[in-house]
Amino acid sequence: MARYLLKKLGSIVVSLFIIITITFILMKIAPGGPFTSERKTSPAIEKQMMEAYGLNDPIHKQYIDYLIKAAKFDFGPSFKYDGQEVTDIIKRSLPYSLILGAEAILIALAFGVLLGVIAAIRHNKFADYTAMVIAVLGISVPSFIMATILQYIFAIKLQALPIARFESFAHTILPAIALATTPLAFIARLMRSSMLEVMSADYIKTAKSKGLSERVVTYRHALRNAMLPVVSYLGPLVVSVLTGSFVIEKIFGIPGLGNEFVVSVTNRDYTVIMGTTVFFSVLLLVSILVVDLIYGLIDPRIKVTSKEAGK
Amino acid sequence: MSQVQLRDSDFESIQIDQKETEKISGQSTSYWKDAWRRFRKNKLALAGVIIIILLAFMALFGESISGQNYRDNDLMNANKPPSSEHWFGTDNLGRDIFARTWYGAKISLFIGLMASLIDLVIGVIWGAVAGFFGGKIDEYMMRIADVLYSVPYLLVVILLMVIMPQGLWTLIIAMTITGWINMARIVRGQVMQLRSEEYVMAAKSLGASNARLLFKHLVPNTMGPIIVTLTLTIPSAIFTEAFLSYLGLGVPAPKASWGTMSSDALASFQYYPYQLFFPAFFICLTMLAFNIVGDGLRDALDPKERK
Amino acid sequence: MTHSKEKLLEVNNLKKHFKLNRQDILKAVDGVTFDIYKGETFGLVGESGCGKSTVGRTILRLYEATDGEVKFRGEDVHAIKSKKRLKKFNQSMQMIFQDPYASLNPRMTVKDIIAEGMDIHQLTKNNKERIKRVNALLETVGLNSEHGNRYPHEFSGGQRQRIGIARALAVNPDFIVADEPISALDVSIQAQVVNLLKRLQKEHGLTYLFIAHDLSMVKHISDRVGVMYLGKMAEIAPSDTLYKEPLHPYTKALLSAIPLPDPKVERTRERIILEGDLPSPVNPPSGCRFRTRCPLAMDICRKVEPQFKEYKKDHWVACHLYDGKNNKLS
Amino acid sequence: MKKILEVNDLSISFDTYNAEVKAVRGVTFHLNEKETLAIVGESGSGKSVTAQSIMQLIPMPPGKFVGGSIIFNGEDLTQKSEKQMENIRGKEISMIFQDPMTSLNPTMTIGKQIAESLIKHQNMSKKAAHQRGVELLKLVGIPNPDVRINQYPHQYSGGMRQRAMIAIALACNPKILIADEPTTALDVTIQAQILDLMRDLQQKTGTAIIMITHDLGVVANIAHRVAVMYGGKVVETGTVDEIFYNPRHPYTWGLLGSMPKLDQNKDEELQAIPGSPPDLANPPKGCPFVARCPYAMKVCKDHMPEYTKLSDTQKTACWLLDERAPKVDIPETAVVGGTKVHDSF
Repeated sequence: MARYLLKKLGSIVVSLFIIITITFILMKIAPGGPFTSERKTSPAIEKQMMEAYGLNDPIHKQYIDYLIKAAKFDFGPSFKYDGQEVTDIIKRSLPYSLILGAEAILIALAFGVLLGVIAAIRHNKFADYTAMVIAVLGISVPSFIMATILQYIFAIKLQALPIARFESFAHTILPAIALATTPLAFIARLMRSSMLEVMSADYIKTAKSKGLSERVVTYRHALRNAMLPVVSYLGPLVVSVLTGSFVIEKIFGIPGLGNEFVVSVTNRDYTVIMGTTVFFSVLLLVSILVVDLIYGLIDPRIKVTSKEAGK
Repeated sequence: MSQVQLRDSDFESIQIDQKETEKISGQSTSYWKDAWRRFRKNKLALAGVIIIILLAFMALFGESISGQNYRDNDLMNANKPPSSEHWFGTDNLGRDIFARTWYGAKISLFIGLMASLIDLVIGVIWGAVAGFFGGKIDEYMMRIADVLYSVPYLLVVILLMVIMPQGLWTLIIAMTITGWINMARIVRGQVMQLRSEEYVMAAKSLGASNARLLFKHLVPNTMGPIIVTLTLTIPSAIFTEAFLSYLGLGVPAPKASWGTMSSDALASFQYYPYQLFFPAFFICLTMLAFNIVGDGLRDALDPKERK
Repeated sequence: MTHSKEKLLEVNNLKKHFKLNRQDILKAVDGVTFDIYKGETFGLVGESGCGKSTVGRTILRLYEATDGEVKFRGEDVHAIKSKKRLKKFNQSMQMIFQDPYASLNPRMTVKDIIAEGMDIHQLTKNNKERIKRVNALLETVGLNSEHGNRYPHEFSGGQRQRIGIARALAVNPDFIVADEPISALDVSIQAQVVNLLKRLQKEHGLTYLFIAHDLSMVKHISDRVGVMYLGKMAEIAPSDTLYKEPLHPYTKALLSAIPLPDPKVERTRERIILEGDLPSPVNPPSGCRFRTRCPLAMDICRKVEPQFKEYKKDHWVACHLYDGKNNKLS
Repeated sequence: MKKILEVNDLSISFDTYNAEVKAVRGVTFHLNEKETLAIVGESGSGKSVTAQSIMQLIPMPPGKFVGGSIIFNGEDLTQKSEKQMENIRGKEISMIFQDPMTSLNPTMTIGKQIAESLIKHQNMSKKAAHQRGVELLKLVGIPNPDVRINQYPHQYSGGMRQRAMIAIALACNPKILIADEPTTALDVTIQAQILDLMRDLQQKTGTAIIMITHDLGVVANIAHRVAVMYGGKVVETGTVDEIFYNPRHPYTWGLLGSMPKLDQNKDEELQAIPGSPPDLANPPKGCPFVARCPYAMKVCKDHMPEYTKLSDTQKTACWLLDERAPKVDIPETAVVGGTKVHDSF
């Protein structure tokens, strides 16, 4: 297990290195310097600033500097906001995104699994069709449209929930639901097909032939095994919620990391763009690692599969 | 039991022609015929096909049906609700939303289709080569794909949109730069699995060349999953386009896509909800149609159901 | 025996190892030696995982050998480099597969499946001749021309297996590896296929390597039989001899394990029942590989690997019991 | 001998994509106490469906109960509710399946899988069930049972998994054990172990066994009585000696003839049954075997023969047994006996 972990960590480091390198190159070939924006700066000041940010150094030195700093999670100062470090921006905005993301993931998982299980148990019956209609609609309605619909119904028409900003738990409900819609629908479909497959497995027949009740067979034998594909979806789920947060935070006016990223993109604030990109990648890679670990815990076969693969 | 009167002659031996038992009744059905028959029974998926055809038709010819065009602005007539003159109403610059919707459809569908096709070509070649040759080649090719995959897709697209000049093709290229990986993975998995199937072994033992193995045996048998993946990539590309437009990274004005139209309408949707409704509705409808067609195809092409 | 003593195929110390990961190597075939004479059927039996299928596939170069050689008509098969020679070789050696459902391409018509070999080797001049030949082959295996335009999934298991045989015959091979061609079929269909294979052997002068785990069928079809255990050959003998006077304890146990369709015999039998399971071929036992399950294992079996030697004429065995000084049994 | 189970005129169909497949068409047989009944037939003959319908394990839909009864303990199992069946499954009647690889839950330890039925049917505590599980594993010949019980199925070999399956099935001392091709997926030497174990356990526990198989060798080895199925019907039934030494149905002859005898001359052809089994979506009106029967008569085509009682135990459904039919002797290829075996080192 320790070896496995080490190997995984190794590949994460390599991936990160490549990602940082690519973002660095992309930034360098991007049109326009960081200070050639609407704000008119005199050439002298610009030169001074280039000097201060180390932008006049030879390219390889800039690259190595950047690598070293990135390893220390130091992405330098924002080009657009004087005196703000990228790290500070991340620190400040991350909690909002974390709370929102965690809520969305919980909603997507809980309701997605529930919907999928109901659909599978009532296969080809009304509940199944209803669940799947909900799921297809969920996949077909983009999150930003969902967000607007939710705002319109619950905030404007019913006045039941706040329309924007992030001040209390009630504020988080609508954005979290909007963020959760697509992954929820996805999980529901995944869960349903996985559950159906498991329900037709031989060991379910064995369990039934022991005289176990339908309920015990479903929950003790089928559910756990059917969850495995959902667990492996956790990585993509994190991504989906992360990227979904770009628009959702914008629509709901939440000062989270996604919003910062979008703002930095519109401002062409390169250090912030790079910093958040690298940060998001770390988040993603770590969550994939965590998924691998969870998988190993619930599926006892996982340790031998590499050996049997040769057959 | 019914008591039948049997005569002695009933007990004469008969010669059964053994050829009879080898006979196969019914029409010979190829895989595609069979799949089509199954697909046809899926009413929902058929409805999806019809919707897609209608949408495509309107994208091609719909813009000028109402006698308006997408770019003329008429500030006197800004923000007018749907009427006999402006079927879907007008936007804040007084442009006809009906015409803009179908112009936007052209752009949105074009982007979706193009991006998916490019994904298809790169993905199939990459995946087939990696899966077919296996070993070191496969390892390196898939390592590259893995690294690209470990940056969230939308993030890559956004980054590229930032550094490249805005435009339709930029959008498409940005979307395909990591978009093909999914297709490549699916094709690789299929090819890997099929490569050890006995019928491929049989062709190999007959002395078939690699090209023959690939194009006569492996590729035709991966067509099913490829088509399904393709139909599900199109809605995700349309979604990505809308998403980017929403962030202000979409096609530049005066061009319009459903995404930019919804984005523009957002600011005032409390007052003019119809401006948001039409583009948003068609985004959802298109994605829905492609999704149910994709699902229908998956059911129809799934070899598991054929036994 | 009807066949001449001309060697068609010589397998010398053949090894095929699969690398599973950095540490583990699956020694599927680990030094196997045998000859097949022209016109005979050589049966190869053993339990799953003993490497018998790998032997068949390595002979045909579907796998590259790790070590050792396979000589076909005196020429080392694995040394063939030129594409043209290899193609020629592919034409003279063919294979029939185990799974009638997986061995036919579901997207091709039966006609195209059978004609594939002819197409690759350009054996027919025009389409008319191609069709004629396909129809003749269909007829040979008891099907008819109508079947040519259908797809594999429309056929039963037995019919599919016959299509597989027709495909192999299409290139006029001399030697056919039949890799468990009947294991997936029902008893009554097995007999059909076996009868067909025997008839074709007579008509076309074919030589077979018949791989199976069903010993009674192997005995029926084979002239000589080789018994494999964990990647090694345990015993080779003419099939009658093998059944009447098996030497290797494993062969004896294997024969004893087959239940016979004869209740009176079954009731009175004192069968030899082997303890335990097959060890892993990734990490086989030292010395003699069978020693962990052998009721007659001696000290030497753990230390020294027994040599594969000709104990009596045409009867080869790898067991320390027949080493001369240890020979307590005969 | 007391009858413990009676299946009367059972019919089961399946709705498939194209048609209704009549998998079981009026099957009648019984099982005596403490005996082993083999149901033999080729794939598609309906033997597995029959076995699973005794346990009421056929998923409906697509399965469809058409008619008949299954009498156990004087009660008709086909009329029982799901709840009532739960108290019979695993307690009164148990089942083991063909593929031990897929029949065990991969994410649950063997111990837990054994304990489940003990806890359910015998109200045992978890600890007691664990203890009993160790005993059961020992009983079925698994070495180091106290270690093995905490392992997962993938850590077992194929033969051991089937042993574990047997331990699960026998946990509550059922009256009937249904074994659906329990040795088909195993190697011969392992098959011999399992058959030996089953016979041994039957002597110890007195459980009656229904053995589903297509292998006549297995039948001869383990069965007391045999029912031969073809095309969804039982065509012949009798004691194992009657079926092997005095078979009267041409299909049974064909089955016996297609097995090579160990002392058979190599140049002799096997007596193969020509053709393929009937399509049960569209079954023949008369005898299901008519299309492949070398003795077929006009009457066979349209009329299903009734059973002719040949002895107290043997019944055969064939028109050849009608007095008006031509006399046919058992063909030589179907004569069994006198095989010499060498079962020593």
